[in-house]
Amino acid sequence: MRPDRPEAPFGRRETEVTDSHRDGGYRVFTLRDELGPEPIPGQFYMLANAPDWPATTGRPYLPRAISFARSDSGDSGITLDFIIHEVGPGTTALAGLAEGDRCWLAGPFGRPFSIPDQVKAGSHGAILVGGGIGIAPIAAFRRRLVEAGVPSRTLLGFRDVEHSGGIDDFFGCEQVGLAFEDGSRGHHGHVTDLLATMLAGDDTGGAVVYSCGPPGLLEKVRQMCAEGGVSCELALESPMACGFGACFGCAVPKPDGSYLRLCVDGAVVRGDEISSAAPGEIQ
Amino acid sequence: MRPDRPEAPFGRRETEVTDSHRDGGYRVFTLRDELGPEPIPGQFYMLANAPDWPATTGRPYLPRAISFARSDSGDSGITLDFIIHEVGPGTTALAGLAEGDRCWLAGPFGRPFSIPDQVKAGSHGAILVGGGIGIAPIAAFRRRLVEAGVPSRTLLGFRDVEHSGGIDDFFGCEQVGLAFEDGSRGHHGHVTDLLATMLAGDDTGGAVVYSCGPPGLLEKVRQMCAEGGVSCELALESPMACGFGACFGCAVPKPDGSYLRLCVDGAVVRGDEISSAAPGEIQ
Amino acid sequence: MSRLRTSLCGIELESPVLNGSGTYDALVARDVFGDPFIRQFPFAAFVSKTITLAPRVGNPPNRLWETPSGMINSIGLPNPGLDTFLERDLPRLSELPVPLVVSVMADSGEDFARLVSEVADSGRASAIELNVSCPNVHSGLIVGEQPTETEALMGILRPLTKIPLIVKLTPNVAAPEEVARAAEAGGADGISMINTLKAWAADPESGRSWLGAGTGGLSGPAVRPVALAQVRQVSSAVAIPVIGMGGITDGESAFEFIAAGATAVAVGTENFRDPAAGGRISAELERILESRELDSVEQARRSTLT
Amino acid sequence: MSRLRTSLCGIELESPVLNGSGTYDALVARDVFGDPFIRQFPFAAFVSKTITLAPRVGNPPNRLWETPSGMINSIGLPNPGLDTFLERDLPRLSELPVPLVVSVMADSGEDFARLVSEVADSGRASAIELNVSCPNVHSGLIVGEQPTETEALMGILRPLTKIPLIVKLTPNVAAPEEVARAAEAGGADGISMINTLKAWAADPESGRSWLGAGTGGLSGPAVRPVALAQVRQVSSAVAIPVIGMGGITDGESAFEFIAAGATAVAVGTENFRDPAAGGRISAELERILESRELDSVEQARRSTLT
Ligand SMILES: Cc1cc2nc3c(=O)[nH]c(=O)nc-3n(C[C@H](O)[C@H](O)[C@H](O)COP(=O)(O)OP(=O)(O)OC[C@H]3O[C@@H](n4cnc5c(N)ncnc54)[C@H](O)[C@@H]3O)c2cc1C
Ligand SMILES: Cc1cc2nc3c(=O)[nH]c(=O)nc-3n(C[C@H](O)[C@H](O)[C@H](O)COP(=O)(O)OP(=O)(O)OC[C@H]3O[C@@H](n4cnc5c(N)ncnc54)[C@H](O)[C@@H]3O)c2cc1C
Ligand SMILES: Cc1cc2nc3c(=O)[nH]c(=O)nc-3n(C[C@H](O)[C@H](O)[C@H](O)COP(=O)(O)O)c2cc1C
Ligand SMILES: Cc1cc2nc3c(=O)[nH]c(=O)nc-3n(C[C@H](O)[C@H](O)[C@H](O)COP(=O)(O)O)c2cc1C
Ligand code: FES
Ligand code: FES
Repeated sequence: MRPDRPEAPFGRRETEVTDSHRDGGYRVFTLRDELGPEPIPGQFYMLANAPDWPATTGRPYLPRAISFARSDSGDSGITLDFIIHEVGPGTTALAGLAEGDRCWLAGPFGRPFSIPDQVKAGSHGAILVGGGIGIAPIAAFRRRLVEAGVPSRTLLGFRDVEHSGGIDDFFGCEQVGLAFEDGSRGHHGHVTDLLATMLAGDDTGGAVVYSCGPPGLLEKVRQMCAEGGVSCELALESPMACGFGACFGCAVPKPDGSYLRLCVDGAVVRGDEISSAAPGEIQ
Repeated sequence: MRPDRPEAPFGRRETEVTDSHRDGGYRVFTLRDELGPEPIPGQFYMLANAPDWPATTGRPYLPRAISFARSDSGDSGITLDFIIHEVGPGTTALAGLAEGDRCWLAGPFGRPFSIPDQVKAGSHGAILVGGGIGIAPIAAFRRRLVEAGVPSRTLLGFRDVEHSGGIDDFFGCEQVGLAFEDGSRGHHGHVTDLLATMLAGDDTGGAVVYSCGPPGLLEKVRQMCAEGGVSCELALESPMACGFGACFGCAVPKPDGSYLRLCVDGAVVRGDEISSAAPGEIQ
Repeated sequence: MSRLRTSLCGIELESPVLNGSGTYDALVARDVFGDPFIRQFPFAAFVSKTITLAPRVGNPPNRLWETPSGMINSIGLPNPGLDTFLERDLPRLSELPVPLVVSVMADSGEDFARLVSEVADSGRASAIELNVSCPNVHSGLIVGEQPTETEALMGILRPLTKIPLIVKLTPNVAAPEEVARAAEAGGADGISMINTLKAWAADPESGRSWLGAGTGGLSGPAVRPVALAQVRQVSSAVAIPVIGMGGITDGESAFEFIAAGATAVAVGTENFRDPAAGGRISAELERILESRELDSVEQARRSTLT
Repeated sequence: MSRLRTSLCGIELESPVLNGSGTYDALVARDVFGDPFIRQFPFAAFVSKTITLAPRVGNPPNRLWETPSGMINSIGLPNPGLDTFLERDLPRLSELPVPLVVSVMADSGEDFARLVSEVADSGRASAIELNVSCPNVHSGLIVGEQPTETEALMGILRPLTKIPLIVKLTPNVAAPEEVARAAEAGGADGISMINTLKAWAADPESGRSWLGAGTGGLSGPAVRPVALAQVRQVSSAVAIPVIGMGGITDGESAFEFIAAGATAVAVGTENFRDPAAGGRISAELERILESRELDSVEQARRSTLT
């Protein structure tokens, strides 16, 4: 069963950046969206600094897909927080936005996370697994579960301190399990180690696993869940040109050899809807 | 006889913007060039905000040719003033530079103005005619003539106040003849009216006319000088991709039907070296 | 918007702005954006993605690569195949508030014939666009690269229907005007151009092909100067109308295509950056016509022809 | 710079980075920049602008138009003609610190033959580049668009000299690999590609042609994806080396051409933005080879071929 999703305002719109600050290795910035509906965790927006970007050598040219990490609706519209990991020209330009700047956005787009009961009738809890910049939709979803009174436990993994951020700001008020691959904080190793321990425990029966992070992590989670008979939802990434089903560029292989369009059939998918969460790595 | 020109440092280089302010309808900004030689009035630079510009839709892509309006050499290099008229994406980007920003530059390029004696042996004075943004090289040349002890008189013309600037800053200390097409200041009409009056006077024998401005103005000046038997040098414009003779894009028709390369054979040319200063307008 | 009214192959349009085939999924957009999408429908006619006889899943990822002022795609024409299209999609597409153009492609004259006659017989398409950028399974030649193949194909298809047949040209040829002339000689009602330019990108890590299909097609503002040259060349070679596209992003670039001789224009890649680009471009174009005191697109087109 | 050492058609080069013909005037640059230009000479070999038998003044302005991530030129091959070139320019060009490639063009086999033999006989050129993007005055066909014309031309020129003959391909064809194969069959020692893509721009005021010559050629980063596709196609079709160009701006984009199969690369439009681009790109390319632990350009090229 798919959760309802709000209709996105038709077209793109200009918004104001109301805050931007560094958080660990990431940049967190906030927009005020006066026109949009409240998005549902797992959804994303297509963002650009300007209708044509302030581009270097003609790139960035297309808008970039970014998940929201927090939304609040108030008198002057929806306030949206994004967490950015700078990996190329698009994310670098977005990270350069400062208070008072404008940002162009379309969305919210995509299929959001389902609450546990929608994934598996009668399920009584959620295990959230975020890796790296994948913590963004996990943060939004965790908050939603709290509001809905659904018990959840959160596990977050990072490569090292330079590749981490947002923990205190977005998860600080709650106990989270942390794993750092370089051992600088929390468990010394992978976040999937923590998940394995948790799944091996006897109090997880019926819990649904939700994950977002790098392809390797998602595929590991997918396989662990499949083996353990645990339902899971994964928020995937893929290159996206449009975000609203127009370009067919965001293909992700399905078990039957065909492809789903991640921007409309995802970005959140059930583990059994795809043939792999890391297809590039097994090519 | 062509004046010597300094060699330009090979390649392009990064400079610092040390000031930028609005002046009437124009923007004036200052760079500190630590590597370059002192340029000669009439020369120009190729400028870009960054190696790849901060471009919108892939334009500006090429650097833009801009004359310097003032140069001062000091301990920390050459200080260069530019006056910008915003007419498109390149000039708008340059006008957006603020103190502390970086600007990339190559040059100085091109053939500069000659002093009157070089144009016509024994000539005893100069009449400077600037129109619109064409006042930039005129300002630099006027200063040089003062230093060289060559008497000069200056005539400046503008369409209206919105299309004017730099008068007080670059010419304030000296008497200049002003013409505004809308009559808002000085003579109500064209700067060539002032030139006609001056050439009709009996004290201009042997003076050389120097002009920079829109094609129509330059062609008018060229014809007036040809008719009056007065020597003139004109600083022309044309689209330029490189500024150093590499692209052959800056062709200006010569009387013999061939073309000169404006960036190396100009941008300052003698009136009789070209077939028209406004070829587009008679095509 | 009366200044924008355009007659294209006998179809009356509110504006000359269409979409490029394969660059908009109107049915999904209806779900994503809701009623405002229908009320502010961005195009004056809707061109479907290219339909083939059998269903296609499309190419393996990666399918996208961003380039300076453009992008490469190797989507591979995923589509449900003719039967499902006719049953499931066509009825819904014909409910859109604008005329429908159905794009079809096949690798033989016989398959093309089935596509054209079944789409025409449905009575729901105002025109059919023939995507000829594909090899003919018999000759091995890409139909749209060969005037003779194009004319032969038109010889098969023209007798099948009276509704307008528009031939979509590939730009990867030395002389597009020869293919256009052949299409016209074979009875085509219009030419649509340009499709994407053959392009390649290296995987930044391995140096091998980034795209799953090896090569792909370049689109966006980067190709606009090439598209304009071809539209100009073709529109002066044939009497049938040309739908110009390739890197249109705004009214100004749409106007450039009209100046080059196009009767109508189509928006492709810009839709990805701005889902409402079609309507914006129509409005911008209207303001340009107004400021130039041109009463119609047709007048604009004629005013620049020498 | 030993990692960058490249052997091209038997010529030993310090690096694989050349200039594109017509995008650098080394004699003027020597005056403008003085000795540092010679000491830091930006290219491993210098390719002259294209020389014709008779002098040419070039096309009327406008000759330039900036496009998204690129530019259109309609320069029209201004050059002093063979005689003045041999007498006045060639001696000075041969004093440059790198091997010289002379680019020539003609509209008949006879004129091409005179150009090739006189340049070869001068003893000052390490190689000759044949610019075949021009119509043959006898057949009316553009030589470089026709495999047969190209092979026939090589049949005339090949016997005239032993120095390497490099054929510069036009990209405005459906199958550049067929022209390349014909050049190879006719005895060419190398292929150089791509020349510019046919392009047009409207005068923003009148809507008519902006360029004095009507149409022009597109270059710069906008064309890079097209150039890469063609270089890849050609280099897998012929055994002779390919000099790849089209939108190279940095070491990374130069590396992409090598990944696509090029033995050497050439920098064109980027020279206009950065007069020292050639040297910068060589240095950047060396760092890329280093970080990938590749000992040579040749090894890089082979490592990405599947
Ligand atoms: C649904 C969704 C949600 C996302 N949420 C977030 C988020 O909350 N925060 C966040 O920081 N990121 C998020 N991302 C990822 C983000 O969209 C990408 O990191 C971004 O698009 C990269 O753009 P760039 O210009 O910075 O980097 P690019 O230069 O585009 O490089 C990123 C990667 O793309 C590939 N690449 C390189 N060059 C090109 C090219 N020319 N064309 C195409 N691909 C290229 C390479 O594999 C490279 O590693 C999300 C992605 C999706 C699909
Ligand atoms: C030697 C020299 C010295 C100069 N000195 C100065 C100076 O001191 N101050 C100053 O403000 N300016 C100066 N200029 C003019 C300045 O270089 C141009 O105004 C600038 O290049 C315009 O760039 P743009 O991007 O702002 O405008 P563009 O968009 O490039 O438009 C400017 C004009 O160029 C044409 N044009 C429009 N689009 C294009 C396109 N895509 N490609 C090519 N042409 C196009 C049109 O005719 C338009 O009116 C000088 C020019 C030269 C040659
Ligand atoms: C993602 C994508 C998918 C496309 N699919 C099709 C298609 O199915 N059929 C077709 O005829 N053209 C297709 N095209 C080509 C476009 O219709 C158009 O001809 C081309 O992109 C140039 O226009 P643009 O630069 O505005 O995008 C596609 C283009 C893109 C970018
Ligand atoms: C201004 C200009 C002039 C050119 N002149 C010539 C020429 O004379 N002969 C030639 O073979 N190619 C000529 N070319 C093509 C270039 O050598 C090169 O093939 C093309 O520009 C693609 O490379 P780029 O994108 O790096 O510029 C010229 C290109 C430009 C931009
Ligand atoms: S991103 Fe365009 S269809 Fe999914
Ligand atoms: S601007 Fe390039 S030669 Fe003059």
